[in-house]
Amino acid sequence: MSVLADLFSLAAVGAGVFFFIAGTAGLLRFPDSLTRLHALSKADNLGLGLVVLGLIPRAENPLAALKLVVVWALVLLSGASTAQLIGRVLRRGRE
Amino acid sequence: MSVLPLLDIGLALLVVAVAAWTIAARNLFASVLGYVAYGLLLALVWVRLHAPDIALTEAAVGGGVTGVLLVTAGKRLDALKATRSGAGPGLRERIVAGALSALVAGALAFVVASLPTPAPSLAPQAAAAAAGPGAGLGNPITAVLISYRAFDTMLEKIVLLLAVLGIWSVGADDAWGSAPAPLRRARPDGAMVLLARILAPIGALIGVHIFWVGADAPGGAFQGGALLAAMWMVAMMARLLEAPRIGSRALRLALISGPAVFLTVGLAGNILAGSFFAFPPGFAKPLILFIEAFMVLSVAVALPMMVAGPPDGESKP
Amino acid sequence: MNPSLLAGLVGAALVGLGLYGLIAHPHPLRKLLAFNLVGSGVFLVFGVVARRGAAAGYAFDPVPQAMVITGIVVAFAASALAVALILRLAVAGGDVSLDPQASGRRDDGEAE
Amino acid sequence: MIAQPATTPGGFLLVLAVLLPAAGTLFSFALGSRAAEKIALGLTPVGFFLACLVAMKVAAAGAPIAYAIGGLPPPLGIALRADGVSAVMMVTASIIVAAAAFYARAKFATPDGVEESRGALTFWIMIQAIWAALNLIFVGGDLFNLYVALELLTFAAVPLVCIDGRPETLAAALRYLLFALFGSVSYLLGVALLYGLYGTLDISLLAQRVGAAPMVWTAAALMTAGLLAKTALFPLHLWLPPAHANAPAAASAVLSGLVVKGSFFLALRLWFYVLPALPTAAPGAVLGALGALAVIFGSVLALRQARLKLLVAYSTVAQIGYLFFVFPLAAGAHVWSPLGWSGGVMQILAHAFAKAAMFLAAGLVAEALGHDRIAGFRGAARALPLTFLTLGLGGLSLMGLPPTGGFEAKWLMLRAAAASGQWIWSLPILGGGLLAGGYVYRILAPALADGEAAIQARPERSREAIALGLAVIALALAFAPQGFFDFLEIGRPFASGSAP
Amino acid sequence: MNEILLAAAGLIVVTVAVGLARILRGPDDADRLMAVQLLGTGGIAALLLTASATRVPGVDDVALGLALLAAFATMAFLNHLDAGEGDAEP
Repeated sequence: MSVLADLFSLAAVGAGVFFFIAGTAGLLRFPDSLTRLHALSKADNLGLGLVVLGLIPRAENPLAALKLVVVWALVLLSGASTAQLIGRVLRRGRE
Repeated sequence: MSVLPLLDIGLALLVVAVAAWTIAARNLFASVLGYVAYGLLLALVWVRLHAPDIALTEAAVGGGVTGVLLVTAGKRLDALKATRSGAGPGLRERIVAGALSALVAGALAFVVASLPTPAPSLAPQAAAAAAGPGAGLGNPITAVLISYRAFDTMLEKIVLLLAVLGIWSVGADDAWGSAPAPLRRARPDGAMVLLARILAPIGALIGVHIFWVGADAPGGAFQGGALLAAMWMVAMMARLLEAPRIGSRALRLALISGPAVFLTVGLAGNILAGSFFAFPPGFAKPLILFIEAFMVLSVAVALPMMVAGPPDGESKP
Repeated sequence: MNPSLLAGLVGAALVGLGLYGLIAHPHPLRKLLAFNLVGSGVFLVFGVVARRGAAAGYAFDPVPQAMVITGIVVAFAASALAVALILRLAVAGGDVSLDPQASGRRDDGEAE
Repeated sequence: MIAQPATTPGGFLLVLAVLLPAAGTLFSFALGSRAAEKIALGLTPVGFFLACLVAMKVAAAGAPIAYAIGGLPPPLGIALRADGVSAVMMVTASIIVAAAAFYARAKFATPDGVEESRGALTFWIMIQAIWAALNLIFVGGDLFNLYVALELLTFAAVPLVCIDGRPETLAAALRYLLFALFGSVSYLLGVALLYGLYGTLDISLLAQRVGAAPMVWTAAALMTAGLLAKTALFPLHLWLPPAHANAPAAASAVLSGLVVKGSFFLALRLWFYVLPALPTAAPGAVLGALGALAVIFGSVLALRQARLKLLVAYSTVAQIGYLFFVFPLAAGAHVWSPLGWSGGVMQILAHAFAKAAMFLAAGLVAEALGHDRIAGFRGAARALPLTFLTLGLGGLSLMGLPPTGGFEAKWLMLRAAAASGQWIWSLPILGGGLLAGGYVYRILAPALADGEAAIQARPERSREAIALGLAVIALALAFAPQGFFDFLEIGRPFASGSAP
Repeated sequence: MNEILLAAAGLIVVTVAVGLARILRGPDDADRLMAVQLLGTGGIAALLLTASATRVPGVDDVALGLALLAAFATMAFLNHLDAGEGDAEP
């Protein structure tokens, strides 16, 4: 059981790291701000989400697991709204 | 353990690089952005130093609220179109300044590296005393702040109060009593209002949680209060709430409640437990939570008022 | 290299960087930022002292850690008071320079 | 200091001396400026009484009195201790704060029909906070607790400088704040190193543990540099003249008479109480030399000022310089150390009273004439005899002419310099007196000349009397009996019980 | 297992550090803001991984606070950018 859990953690965390790397690459390589924004918002939300998912089996108690989820939800929330706001700022700047 | 030292070194380099960026950046906005990033990274360093309480404080105050203070100030300076300032020092002065700073940093690094081993510590005394005046507190830092060094903490809350009054006192005479200028003049759009509507209540809940667990786990009055303060500012930025008038009696009472209750309980200790700031045996933990509740209130009110600035005659509440 | 020594070196570097910014930047808000860097460097030195004092089942000496929390609060209050003075000075005089000789010169693009 | 019980009889008085004005601050903030004025004025006699009680307790015990807060003795808890010099400073602070408060009623009363006024609330709260901070500085026994006290002092003093809101006062306040912040950070870094070395910040425990290690020197240098910036010792004096000259007169009296003495007092505590184990010849010489430069530069600049308040402020820069001769003249366990110590403390007191009197008088002159340009003083002494008498008496003390406290201070220092063979310090002591004579003459000569001064508003007699009263105290210090100097020796490290 | 989690944390720190180059390059303030947001998220991920590997108590609350404050700071900067557009030009 614990081996299975460990494997799950490894897979999820590994995938999370991959998304972080992908997001950063996008931030650096994409040609303009709007596409960079797209890369960022997909990547860091998924990256952190997968890391959290991987760490949940290792949480000491249900409350700690809940906190992990809340952390992710907060980042997701602020990421979603800020992406929209940054998008608007960028669009206005372009007009 | 072979990866951990590498992680530490990477983190250390990153912190120093971001700090250098805040000094080197061309514009103020970029510099302040760098400072917020720096605050986040520093919080990680504090965790690595086994200081989660400080990590929370640093992230909340050092990074978050100070960053907002500076960016708000920059915006207001822009609005005044008054960002004149002297040209920077010439190259020669810069070189001298750099050499001096490098010398100071080098000397300090040498001194820190030669701190004595074994290091002296009050941890044993704090552990021994944990059965006494700080009884029932699982978080030794809360015990130090509210019991052993309560005098410092109480006075520091008065410092906060004086800073609030000092900030108000630079306002115009005819504005006295009115509310500070809003954190945002223009009406915000839907996305920001929505974010604030969701973030503020959840954040407030987390702030209360951090205060509540502070007796036994990392957290406490200051950290909880600072998070609540941040959430109040979120609501103010979205114009969901307006800053109160500085003449308001309720505001004044909220601001003094922390130090006043602290002082009163301290004096009561003189009667009940034989010494100023002594807690009667068995009542230490409830009394400490009682004091902390009012300190949370004071901090949560004081920080946003300090960011909001002096009263502003133009903004009618 | 142990983590607390590393943090101490970071603290020393931060004090140096902040000191440089304090001297080299004419803009008072930038000076304030630099002052905050110096402050956090000093706090890190406290943190190193606290970490080294781990004993009696604690991973740290709680006394210097508590002092840092007090210090961070005071440093923030100082920044806020300075910001209020700078803004008011800009309203009243239109010149936020601290250098008596510099008044009247245009800014070099440092300010946003 | 010798080991002593954590709490002695009467120790709670020390807590009260700090808490009373601190509580006054809180109540004033809640109740508004009209009540704040009543609270501040009402507290002054109580605070004076408390300070006298502390002095009596110390005198009766013949040893410092102490209090361990929370019943927890150091190192974990914080101790308060009052020795002879603390008690004398507390009494001095209470007198000057009271004088400034009663003097300031005319300016900072809350006008009728207004709920609260900005200047009044700020002044009455900040003056109480300054008082609380000073009392804590005088009795604090823990270096971090003293850091908090220093910050309390700074946050209370800076807003007083810019209370009238003119751009130049705001610039002065901002510069003062930046110097003060630099001072705090430097002091704090030194505190961190001392804790890292010895695991305590209690002054008497540190005194037992400190040895002459390189790190101790670093910590001492950092803390001293920070305190010097706050005390405005040359060359860190740039902030002082604009700040002290631009504040309202009552605030200037407190800032110049007391606030800079707060950080100086900590420098005394540091070198004489925390670090008596360090050899003091070299640092003493450096501090004394900076003091000598301050005496000369401050006096010369004072001679060149066109405005009375700026002149008086530059005179503070010079008089601060004298204080630092105490480091070469009172260090160690020599026969002449008590002479230097008494001289240094006497200089603190004489300057505090004389300078507070002069700032209050300068405020009256400015109100009466509508300006404070010295060139326009012709005939003013005849129109305002009491006020110019105050300026003259204060000036006598600054010059060090007998019979004044200033004379007593300089005489004691000269005797210490002679007894210790450090003749070099007598040059700035005497030369500074001559220069002070020059700038006092510059004030009085035009005022005593014939002419018709245009008086716009005649100052109240009571306010003139307050300023004169302080000047008289500065004079009366010359007649301090032997018992007074014995009292100053109580609690001083190396004190042998015999005073000059 | 712990070593691997720490390595993951290290990789994320390195990644976001590279991403920080975007702060330096800009060109817009919005780009800089994105980079700081990525740093915040990456920092939180690294914090959670390190905490899970080294078992320092109380770190979950620190992560909660960091997430909250990152959102707060981003909002403040957007407040500035958003309101600054249009009326900043003379």
